[in-house]
Amino acid sequence: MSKRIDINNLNVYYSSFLAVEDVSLSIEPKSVTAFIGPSGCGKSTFLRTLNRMHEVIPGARVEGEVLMDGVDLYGEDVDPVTVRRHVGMVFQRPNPFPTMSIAENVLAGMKLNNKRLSKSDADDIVESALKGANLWEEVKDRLDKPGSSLSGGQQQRLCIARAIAIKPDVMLMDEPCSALDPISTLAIEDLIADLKDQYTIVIVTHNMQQAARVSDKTAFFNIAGTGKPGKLIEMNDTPTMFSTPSEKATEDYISGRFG
Amino acid sequence: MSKRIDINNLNVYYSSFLAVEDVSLSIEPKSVTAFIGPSGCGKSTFLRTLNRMHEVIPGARVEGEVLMDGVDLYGEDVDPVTVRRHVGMVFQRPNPFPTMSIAENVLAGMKLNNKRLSKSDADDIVESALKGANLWEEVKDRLDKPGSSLSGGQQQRLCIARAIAIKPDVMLMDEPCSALDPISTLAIEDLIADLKDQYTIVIVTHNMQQAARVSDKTAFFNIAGTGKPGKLIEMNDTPTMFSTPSEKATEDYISGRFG
Amino acid sequence: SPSNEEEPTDSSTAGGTESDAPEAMELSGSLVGAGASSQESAMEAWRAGFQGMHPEVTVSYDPVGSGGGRTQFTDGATSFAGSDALMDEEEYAAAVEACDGDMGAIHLPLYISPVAVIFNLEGIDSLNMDADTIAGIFNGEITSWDDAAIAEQNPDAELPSTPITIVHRADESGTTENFQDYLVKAASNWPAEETSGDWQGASGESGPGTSAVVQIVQDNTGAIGYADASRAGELGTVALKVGEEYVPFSAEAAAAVVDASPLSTGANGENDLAFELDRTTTASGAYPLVLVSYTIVCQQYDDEAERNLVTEFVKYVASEDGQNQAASAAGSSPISASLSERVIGILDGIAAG
Amino acid sequence: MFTNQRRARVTTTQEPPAPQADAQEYSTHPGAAANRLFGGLSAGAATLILVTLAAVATFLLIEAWPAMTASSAELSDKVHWLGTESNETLLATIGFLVYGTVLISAIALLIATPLSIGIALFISHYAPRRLAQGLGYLIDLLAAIPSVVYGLWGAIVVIPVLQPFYEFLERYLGWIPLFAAADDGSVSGTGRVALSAGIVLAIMIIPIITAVTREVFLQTPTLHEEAALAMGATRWEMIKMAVFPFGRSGMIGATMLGLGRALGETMAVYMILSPGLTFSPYILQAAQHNTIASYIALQFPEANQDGVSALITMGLALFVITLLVNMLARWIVSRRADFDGAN
Amino acid sequence: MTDMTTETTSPLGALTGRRKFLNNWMTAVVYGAFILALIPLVWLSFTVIDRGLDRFFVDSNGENNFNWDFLTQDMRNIFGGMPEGGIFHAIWGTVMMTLAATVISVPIGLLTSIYLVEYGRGWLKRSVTFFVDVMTGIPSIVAGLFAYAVFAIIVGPGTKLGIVGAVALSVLMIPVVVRSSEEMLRLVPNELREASYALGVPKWLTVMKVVVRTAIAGITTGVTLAIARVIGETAPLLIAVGVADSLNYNLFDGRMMSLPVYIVSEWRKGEQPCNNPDVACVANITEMRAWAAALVLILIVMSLNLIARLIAKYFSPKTGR
Ligand SMILES: Nc1ncnc2c1ncn2[C@@H]1O[C@H](COP(=O)(O)OP(=O)(O)OP(=O)(O)O)[C@@H](O)[C@H]1O
Ligand SMILES: Nc1ncnc2c1ncn2[C@@H]1O[C@H](COP(=O)(O)OP(=O)(O)OP(=O)(O)O)[C@@H](O)[C@H]1O
Ligand SMILES: [Mg+2]
Ligand SMILES: [Mg+2]
Repeated sequence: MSKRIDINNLNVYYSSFLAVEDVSLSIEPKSVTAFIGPSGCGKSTFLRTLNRMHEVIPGARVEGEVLMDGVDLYGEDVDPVTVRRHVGMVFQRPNPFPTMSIAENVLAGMKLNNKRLSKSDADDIVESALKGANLWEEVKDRLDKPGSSLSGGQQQRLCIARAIAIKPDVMLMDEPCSALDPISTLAIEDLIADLKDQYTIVIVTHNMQQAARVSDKTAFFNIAGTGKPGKLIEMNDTPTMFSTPSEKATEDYISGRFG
Repeated sequence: MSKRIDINNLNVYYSSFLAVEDVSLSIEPKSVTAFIGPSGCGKSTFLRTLNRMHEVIPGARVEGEVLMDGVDLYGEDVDPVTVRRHVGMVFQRPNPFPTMSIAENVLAGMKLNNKRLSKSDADDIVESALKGANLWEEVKDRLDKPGSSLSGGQQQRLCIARAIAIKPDVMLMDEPCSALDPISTLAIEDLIADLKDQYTIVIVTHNMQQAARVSDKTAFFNIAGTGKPGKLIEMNDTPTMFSTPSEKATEDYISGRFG
Repeated sequence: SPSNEEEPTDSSTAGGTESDAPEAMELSGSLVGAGASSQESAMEAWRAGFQGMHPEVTVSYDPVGSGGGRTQFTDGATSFAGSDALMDEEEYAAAVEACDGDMGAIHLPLYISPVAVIFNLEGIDSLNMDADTIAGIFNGEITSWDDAAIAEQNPDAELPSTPITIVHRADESGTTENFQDYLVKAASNWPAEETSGDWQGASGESGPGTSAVVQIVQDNTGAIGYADASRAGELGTVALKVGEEYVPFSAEAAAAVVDASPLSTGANGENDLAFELDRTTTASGAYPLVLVSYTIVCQQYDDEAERNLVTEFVKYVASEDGQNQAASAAGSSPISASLSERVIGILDGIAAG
Repeated sequence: MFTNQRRARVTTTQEPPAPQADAQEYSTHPGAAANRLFGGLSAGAATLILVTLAAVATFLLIEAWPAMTASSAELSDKVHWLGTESNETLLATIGFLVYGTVLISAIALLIATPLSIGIALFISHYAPRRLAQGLGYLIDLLAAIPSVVYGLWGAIVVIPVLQPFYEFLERYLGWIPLFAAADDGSVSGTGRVALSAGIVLAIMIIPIITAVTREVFLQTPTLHEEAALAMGATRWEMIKMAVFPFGRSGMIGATMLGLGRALGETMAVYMILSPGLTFSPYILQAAQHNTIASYIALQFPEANQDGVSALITMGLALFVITLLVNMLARWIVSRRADFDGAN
Repeated sequence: MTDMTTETTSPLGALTGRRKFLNNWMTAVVYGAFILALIPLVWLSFTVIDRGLDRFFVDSNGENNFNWDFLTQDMRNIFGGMPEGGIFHAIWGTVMMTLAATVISVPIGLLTSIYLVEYGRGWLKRSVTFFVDVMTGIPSIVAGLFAYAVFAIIVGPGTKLGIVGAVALSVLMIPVVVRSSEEMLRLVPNELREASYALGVPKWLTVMKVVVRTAIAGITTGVTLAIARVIGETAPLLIAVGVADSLNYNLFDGRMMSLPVYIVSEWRKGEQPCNNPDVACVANITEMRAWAAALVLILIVMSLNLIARLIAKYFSPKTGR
């Protein structure tokens, strides 16, 4: 599990619009990396290039390299479908499949590769994934209820369980807590702290306190104005970023001067 | 213009769900009052009771008193339509009418009510409202362009212009900057500072820095957990709230311990 | 004719006034009729011809069907009706009510059309058959073209072993009614005892309207059906056994059977030319498989203008000119000269007032 | 919200107490009556729909009543296409027709549904965006082609082309009763059979079903599609996971819309089918089936008053069938509402 | 299943053959379905254009010359295989009856959808929603029977007028208008309603001037499509209006012709006997007329669709970017 990612000179486009310009950075295995920055600066866009979800949008394309343990994810022989098996993703709004039960949601990814899953194997996977997502205790008595019957925070943890059930190497999270209440937020943050023992985690957040609490490294993106591309301003260890940022823009942003 | 509001023991319901419990507070005229608190604690819900927008939602209702200069807005003889002419509102996402030009948007309060305006009166109103909203310079050459052709921040100021064009006594703002970029945010904050000379302003914000910057008084709402009602924890002068809050919860929230 | 000397009157039913230049027979107004769809094509020709002579006149004819036509006529909604079948007693009585005065209504046989039994066999234009053979085919007993019953009567024809496909009308129609009436009366082996406008034989292919039937026969080798003779086109047709000879359909042969037939026993006086068609006639040169569609008119019209419109129009229909027009447009058989004269005489006697 | 009464009280109060005077500032706005009137008007229009529907049912019942209540002997006396024998009575005729209607519509639906879903998927998830827009427009246009044109085309152009294919079907699949030949060993030589009617109806309803399903597929939340893709699903797996479950009720609705069209279609069947009245399963033989609508169109022109009454009874039966189909669809959709993707 | 595809040696591991195969196979099936369905539709369009043009190449002498007579003539005094005869009266009949149906349906339909979206509550809303669905399913011939029965009872048996047809068509049209307008009204974001309420605008003005105004593009499109839906109806008109051969502008007096009914009645006439060599006669003129009328009908429907799109474009809220 858990791999390192090196991004070299990545430009990300929506058709002809350059949304993110010339980003190079490295993400360490078994660590939490946080992306912060004002709205529209391209955090989500950049994050989605890491598991090739970006190209799902018509007209969207990428220039540059994304190396995962040295393999270029955008290489010729690489099938995006396999990339996404290795790099899981959790979205801003929890999105369990509404037609599936809780257990089916967890198994959704598994079932793709392994049609004939024995009942006991399936049960094991459900249990371990839900335990990994800190959700087991709350739902173990109603695994056959629809996933949409859970609260927002529970749904988000269900999505995390669904993502870890396929045992990815990297986990991307795009503002996983922004639709949640404070209590659920705490639960997810605790979970992230647990998960980093096994996974490489990249998290986008709007909440500086959250970034400070959960991440080992922080990358700050900014944008010069609408229509301009987003850029990586600086990346550093989180404590350093929040105490002594090297850029003025970072300091302004972190101190709440704008945003 | 500009009136004081006293709220006594207000309970706010969605059908049978008690969303906000037993709030009593007073809002001073010609001041900015900020409501802060974690997501879902009922800030928006409470704000909307102040101009009877709450009851637009089917099944929604209110118990208690909202006195505006002594008149109960929920009194028997009071027509919500008239209340809303006295208490203007600006929403989280800018929502100019897409079928109207910039000028028509400003005049919407009159036009939609079938008021007949002479051309010169109309022009005067448009100009003064747009000036009041700090937007005149930017749009005076394209008043007949659709309102939706403006940038997000301009649209939000257009909505403010639309609200002040009907000369309300009180102005409610529900997270007016949360959909805006940093530059637009600054413009709106400056505008609020200007407006408080004439209006009683109530603003909901997620951004503590913003509350600190623009408000005279701050009220902190909190919620014990999902399904529980939101409550007013404490209200005080803004500097006092941010330096020496009297409640532990307030301190936790402000210091970023959660949210 | 006296009708043209009348003063113009305002009429509600005929909806028009007559000009006061009698000699030129200038008519105006609108004349409304409804009834059998079999007459539709002929009626189009007649209306066109008549309207050409009298530009101020509009004749309309609604092909609602014989039953509907009679009903509308006896309800007083129309001035004349077209019908493939005779009125029954009730309708005669209702007609007395509807026609002003107590002379009631009469039938005039103005559209005579032979019905051809058409078939599609390569290289064969005509076949001889007696009524029993036709009934045998259409009730499903004879299923192959080389059946002995057919072969016996057609020693010269090279009959293939193709199976027979029966084609009939899917909707209720006068053509079907007359075809089946022929089989009921002339054949010994037709299952039904009463004539009906609905198909009673073996089920086969069917389509709505004559053209659909012709189309189906045209498209299918081995198919046999019945249709207005005018629509037979290139298809093979059957010569019927009448007496000892085989008579192919022709205009004259069709008209002949009408002349040879007695009047119905229920007829309303001598002016009512309601024929009881003699399907079993042995008269030489008669073709008994005909469809006679009547024009039903009142013996008396209250309204002068209406009377004039009806009589002038129907006279035109009965005239040689009118009959030829229909023959060319719809392929009907012109009525004989004597019948034509008789009809015109009857029309001249229709009263007004 | 505010009655006239209240307004009257406020305006006639001579000396209101101090706070009351202020309250007047917030009292009824001008035009409150118009507000109420408008609300009433729209509720009235809605009620009118109920009234219309009740009227449809009532008028049909009134007109059908004579035929429904007459004894079969009495009725067959007046309406000669109805006989006295047990398989010729009005009820039996309706039975045959209901069977024929359902059979032909079922054929149409069986052919049209999978194809429509295929096209809809092609447009929503496979075709390049530019092309998809054009195709969407094309499908909308085809949905608007009048059914009489389909009938004309079916009767004159299509059937002759289909007939040889039927012989082929009979030769190789004739052991299935559905495709069995008549006693003389051949299928209809004209192709004017239930299968033809079914096929032409299918072609007719494909654009309708496609248009609706396409809209539904396009509305699948990106959230769910991306959830599936992010899990490493292929395109087809994503469709199975996210698109179909979400569009399930929409697809059922679209199918029912198509079925409704097929059930009620008159002219196409009228022009294409050699009708007959039996309960036979043979869809390659002529004179076996007919639909209610086509039967009405066939008999209406020459029908007398009692005949019309009998035909209206059949119309009522058709109305009831479509009502049942609608209710069934609703029931299917609501059955798993808990798990419904549209929630 | 075994591996069905040649696999590339992906550094991250490849898809199992079964999944890849299924994915490719389903792609093929979807493309196949699309092409299969396209065949009849293209075939139909081609046939109608090809055969529909024939009539325009027959002049009044039966010669092969292009002319527009078909659009300017009616069927008065046309019989047999006469090479003339057109659809002027049928176009007008179609236009008049469809227009009347629209005038009846749109106010009722629009108000009902407003009720459902803005006011509806409780059992009335539920039953209206349900019965609008039921009404969508009314077979067109039943609608014709209904209109016929209503006028038979009120005016007298056998009443066949343009307005009877219009009533039948509006029974078919109302539910379509309700459904599409309802959908469009629902698409109007709540925030616009709230913006209006917050300005002290009463509900009905909000509905009329904000909600309906914003949705007007969609509503007009819906109405136009509803018109397209009923303009091709045949069976109800056959029953409720009958046939006519010349122009009639009066919906309340006499029968009217319409294009779909014209098509059927010409088709029913079939091949005409041409046995008088002195008169110009075209045996299959009726079939030509039927196809030509079908072509014109389709063109009308298509231009309605086009107009709907243009209207939608014109009225739709300007985004300005
Ligand atoms: N599907 C798309 N097509 C075209 N442009 C897009 C698309 N999605 C995003 N963009 C543009 O790309 C830029 C970056 O957007 P992105 O969503 O990545 O920002 P973000 O930093 O995630 O913002 P937020 O904090 O609001 O989520 C923005 O200018 C945005 O308008
Ligand atoms: N229309 C509604 N119907 C029922 N419950 C609602 C509705 N809107 C909000 N609520 C509930 O009322 C509570 C308060 O919601 P409210 O939107 O007022 O919170 P808030 O403090 O404004 O949150 P945020 O910061 O996310 O805007 C929440 O529990 C919410 O789920
Ligand atoms: Mg984002
Ligand atoms: Mg809020």
